Amino acid sequence: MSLSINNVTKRYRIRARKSVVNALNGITLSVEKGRTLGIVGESGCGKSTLARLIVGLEPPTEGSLLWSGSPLGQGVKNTFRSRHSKTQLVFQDPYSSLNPRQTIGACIAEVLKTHKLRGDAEISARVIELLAVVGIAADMQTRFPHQLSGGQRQRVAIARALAAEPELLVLDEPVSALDVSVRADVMNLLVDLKNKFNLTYIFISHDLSMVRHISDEIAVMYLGRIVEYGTWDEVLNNPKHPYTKALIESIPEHTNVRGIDFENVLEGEVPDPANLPQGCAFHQRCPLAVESCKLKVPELLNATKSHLVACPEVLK
Amino acid sequence: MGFLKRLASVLTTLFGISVFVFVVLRVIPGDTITSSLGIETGVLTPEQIDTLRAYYGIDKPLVGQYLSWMASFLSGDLGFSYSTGAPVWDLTKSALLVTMQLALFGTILGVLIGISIGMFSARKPGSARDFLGQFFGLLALAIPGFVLSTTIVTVMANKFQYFPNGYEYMTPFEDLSMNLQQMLFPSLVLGIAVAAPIMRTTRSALLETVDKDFVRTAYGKGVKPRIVRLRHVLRNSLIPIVTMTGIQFGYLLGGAVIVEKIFALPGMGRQILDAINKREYATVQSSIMVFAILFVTINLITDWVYRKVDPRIK
Amino acid sequence: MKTSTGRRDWVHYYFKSTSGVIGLFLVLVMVILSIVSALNLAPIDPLEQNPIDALQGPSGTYWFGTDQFGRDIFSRSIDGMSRSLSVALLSVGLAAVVGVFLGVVGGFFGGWLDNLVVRASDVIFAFPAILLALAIVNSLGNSWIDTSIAIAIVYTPIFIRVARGPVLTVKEMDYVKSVRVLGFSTPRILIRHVMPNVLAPIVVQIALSLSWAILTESGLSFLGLGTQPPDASLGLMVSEAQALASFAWWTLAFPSLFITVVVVGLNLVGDGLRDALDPARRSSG
Amino acid sequence: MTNLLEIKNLSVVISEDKRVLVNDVSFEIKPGEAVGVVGESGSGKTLSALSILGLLARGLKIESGEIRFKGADLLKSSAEDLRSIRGKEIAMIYQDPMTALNPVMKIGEQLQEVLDSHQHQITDQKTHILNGLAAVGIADPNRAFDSYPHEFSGGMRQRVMIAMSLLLSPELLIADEPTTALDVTIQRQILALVAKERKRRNMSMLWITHDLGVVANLVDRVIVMYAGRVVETGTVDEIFKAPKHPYTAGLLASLPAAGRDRERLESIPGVPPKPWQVLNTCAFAPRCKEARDICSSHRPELTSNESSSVACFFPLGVKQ
Repeated sequence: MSLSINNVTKRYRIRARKSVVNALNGITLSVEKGRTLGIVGESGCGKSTLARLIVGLEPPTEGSLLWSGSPLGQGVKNTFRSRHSKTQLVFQDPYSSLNPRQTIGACIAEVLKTHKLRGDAEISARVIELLAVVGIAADMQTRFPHQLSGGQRQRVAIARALAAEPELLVLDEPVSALDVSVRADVMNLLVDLKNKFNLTYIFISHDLSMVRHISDEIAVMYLGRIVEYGTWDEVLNNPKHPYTKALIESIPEHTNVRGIDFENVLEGEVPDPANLPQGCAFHQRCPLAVESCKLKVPELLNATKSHLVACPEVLK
Repeated sequence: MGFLKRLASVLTTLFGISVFVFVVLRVIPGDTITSSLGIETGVLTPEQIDTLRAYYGIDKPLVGQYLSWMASFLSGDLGFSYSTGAPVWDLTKSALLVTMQLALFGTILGVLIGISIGMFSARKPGSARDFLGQFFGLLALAIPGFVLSTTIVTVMANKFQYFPNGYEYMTPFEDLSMNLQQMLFPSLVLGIAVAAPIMRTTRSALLETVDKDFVRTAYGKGVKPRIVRLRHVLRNSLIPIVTMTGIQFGYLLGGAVIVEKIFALPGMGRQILDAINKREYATVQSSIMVFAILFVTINLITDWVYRKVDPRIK
Repeated sequence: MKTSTGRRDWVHYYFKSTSGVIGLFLVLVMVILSIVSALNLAPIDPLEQNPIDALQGPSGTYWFGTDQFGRDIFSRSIDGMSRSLSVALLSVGLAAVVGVFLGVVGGFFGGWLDNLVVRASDVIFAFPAILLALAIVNSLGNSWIDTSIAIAIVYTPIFIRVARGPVLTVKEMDYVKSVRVLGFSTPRILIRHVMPNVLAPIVVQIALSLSWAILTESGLSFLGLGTQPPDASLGLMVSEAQALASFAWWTLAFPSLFITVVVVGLNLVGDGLRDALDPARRSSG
Repeated sequence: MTNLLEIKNLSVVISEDKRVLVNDVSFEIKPGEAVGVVGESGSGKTLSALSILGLLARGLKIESGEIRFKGADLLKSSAEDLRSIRGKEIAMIYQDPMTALNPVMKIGEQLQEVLDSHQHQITDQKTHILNGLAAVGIADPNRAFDSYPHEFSGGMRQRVMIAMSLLLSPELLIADEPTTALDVTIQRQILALVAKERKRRNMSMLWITHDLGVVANLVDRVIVMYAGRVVETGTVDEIFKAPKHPYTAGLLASLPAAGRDRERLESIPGVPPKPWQVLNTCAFAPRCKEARDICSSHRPELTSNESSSVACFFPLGVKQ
């Protein structure tokens, strides 16, 4: 069992500007069952679009997404239910991901009832069990979301996703909106749940330190394309692509006082996704750029067997 | 949105309006001849009825009727008044002037009163002055125009023996002083009605803008409080105020129907009302269409002002 | 952190506002008077003429005085109020049901359907309300149901807008996306997750629209459309008072007061509800 | 050396019900020094900073305390005196560059406003503004001058804000999480820009953030806040290499970092309390591994020791 994303492209037509945005461009990825794929990139790189495609909120423009061989992304009506229950999504902002007018118990029970995952008699016991799994006491189930802290709400959102008994969990910036001192707790919970339920994770974040912590493999995205892919060790300890390197160098580490290099800063802004430059989208900011970078979009090529890089210059 | 696109959307709306007017005024009431001539139909010979039917175009199928109405409307032929025999367009021209003058004065008064009281209220939310301002807003909203007009007429005419609207209506070109006196009370009634929602919008827009980050930035860089209020707070609050003014203009045109009747002004509203009472459908239909075009034009102007006030809209 | 259940919070909050309570009181008084009239419990028959008592000032017998036919103005006022309220309730009820349905469906599904709904409401918006009502009443007839239908048509687009805007916002909220990912059916999502969160502005709009409907109804009857003599209607009474007010002030004052009081009351209720139902306005906790 | 800014026993409350949000906060900034204030949401770090310039939102007020700038208490000075300090001697940049600029005014006008509001010796004002824009890395200052804020990206707007704050060479720059809303590569550009300008002008700086990584790389001295109080202060090396308060230590240990165990993070149980709930006890006691009885019955005061201070009955690394 595995997730395979084959040559997926997503285009949006922006009517007001009469332009087309390529949010995703020929993404090919696969995740083995039980692994965690980290996806890292800055705003506009397409990581959240990819998340929506994987859980079926939107269909891809081209390409296919398969979970153990059967289509995920395309809206096949008769498999609607099974498709949705196998992949679930946890959103970034726990303040907006729960219906404000539903108690947290009702919100989890609704999933069980709608999909008939438990008989009527067992529902309340199951709700309590799911809340316990994420560390929420049973007497909290009559509370409304606004009566909980951010960390508690995120736990409820995770419990609700688990209620659907998913095999693949897409985590879109699950701790970024939380207070620093409660992030570690939620991260530990995610690791525990993965082991306990044998889940597969796709962990999406702009925060490289969190991605580094939890991922087995890492894909680095820039403007709708994967620029580097490999095991976490390869990508973070031996980065090849100049963008990956800049990203790693840009993280201010608290373990390295005054360690950040303010002299060699990656200059320039991320180009407008609706108006991408010819060739490699990174060439205008790249210290290694040569003439050929302006002409042709670089392909992902093997640096080692498991390590792929979309930059011919560093592979020379 | 480009200008062409905007224009296309306006034309679609106007098309919809014309269909709507046609349906409401011609299809729903049924046979125009019988309803407009009422019991007199019986005295007409079949030939006369056919001639009239052909004249009104109602011997054709509905689509044909619509098309012939539109064709003559667009060529400036708004039909003839049954009672006077005068072309509707000739009546409309002078009536339109009256209504537009009334609407313009009413809007100006309404905006001035509304913004001033709104600013007066918002200076100190929750205070006595705020209460006073809001109380005025509520009363202005709740007292119907016809009550206010009737009261003014009664008090002015009987207690002060002053009632310029009792004399024959004067256009501004004939007798400007008389015209302005005749416009004073009707404009004031409309202005007060329009002022209420503008006051409320102004107050809430000001209160919302005061808490915006950029206002804090302005104070933080040492700009004088008076300048912050005018240049940052008021200027940003203008956006919803402009929108509300545009919306109110429509209300004002409606209010004109009642005010023109009470103050005996020969405007569009009274023309439509008279036509309804005399069952002159051609006049009603064409006048309402003219009204709608006027309204859509005002919306276009509002839109243009809106773009001037807010550079973010392209 | 509060431990109350949140659901009834807004009732509590509403009654904390003085103006909201005053508004509710004014509306309730008018509603009770209307019911009294509708049940024929008025002290004097509103249609009964007593020429001997014509144009009497307010007194113990005739609380609000009498008109030129000697009819009791108090009884006629509450009769008119009950007629106004009936028209307002029916018209706003119709407008709210149709408008909210079209707005929610259009906003949620988008596409050509939404386009059509928005275009159609633009068309109706392009008319001044009273003028449109005038034209429709003129076509339909003068009964109170005809008047209600006319006013309903005028106010339907407002409900379309009020419902559609929040639906567009709520549709993009993460909690609606997450129930889509959970595979819930579209009717369930609409009824259980979208509707409860767009209800607040609709409820407020109902209160405000009732007040506008009363103003429109009385405006129409003032112009001679809608309720016909000898039946009582507040607008008609003001219209008749035009000729009488200079020597019989009560003929103008009391019907006018009734309209103003009920409109003020409904507006205060609307504002109170707006504050009570908007969590952002009471988020000091 | 005399202090440029001295905050003494500052308390901020909600006017309506007097709930305390900032509780008895004191710290100081020396001339030329860069101080970082670290804390989570609700710790009172931003409110403390806004109090300095009297920019607290409606509904909040300063209950007690002193804010001395070059010796004079800003809380006692007249509105006009405070205004003449804002933007000239103390400037501020804010968290969200998308909303901090007036959307209906051109960028040039908004910079010009700073010069118009204060007395200064600058003669060629337009050139001064254009130079200021160029100095923060805006490629075409002439075009930027006539543009509206919405025509710029978040990073560029933050550069404009920085140019605006530096126009009159203030002695103190207060920065309220100015890079939180930005992407990491853009954050690094802004941090580098601020570090460079600060050095060049020998300007003091107060940098508010929840990001310990930013603080470790940018400032000289750190103030750690928790639930409305200062719990620890020290030089950047002291705080990051030998934290004394269990909260600081716990926070540092909970963050994933290069070379750390990837399986488990050291987590702090529970959630931060509201400041008004913990006025007379140690706010961190319910979540603290070291807590004893006294911690939940008495309030530990901030006690100084040379360059550092800590508000804890049982500070780490100190023999009891």
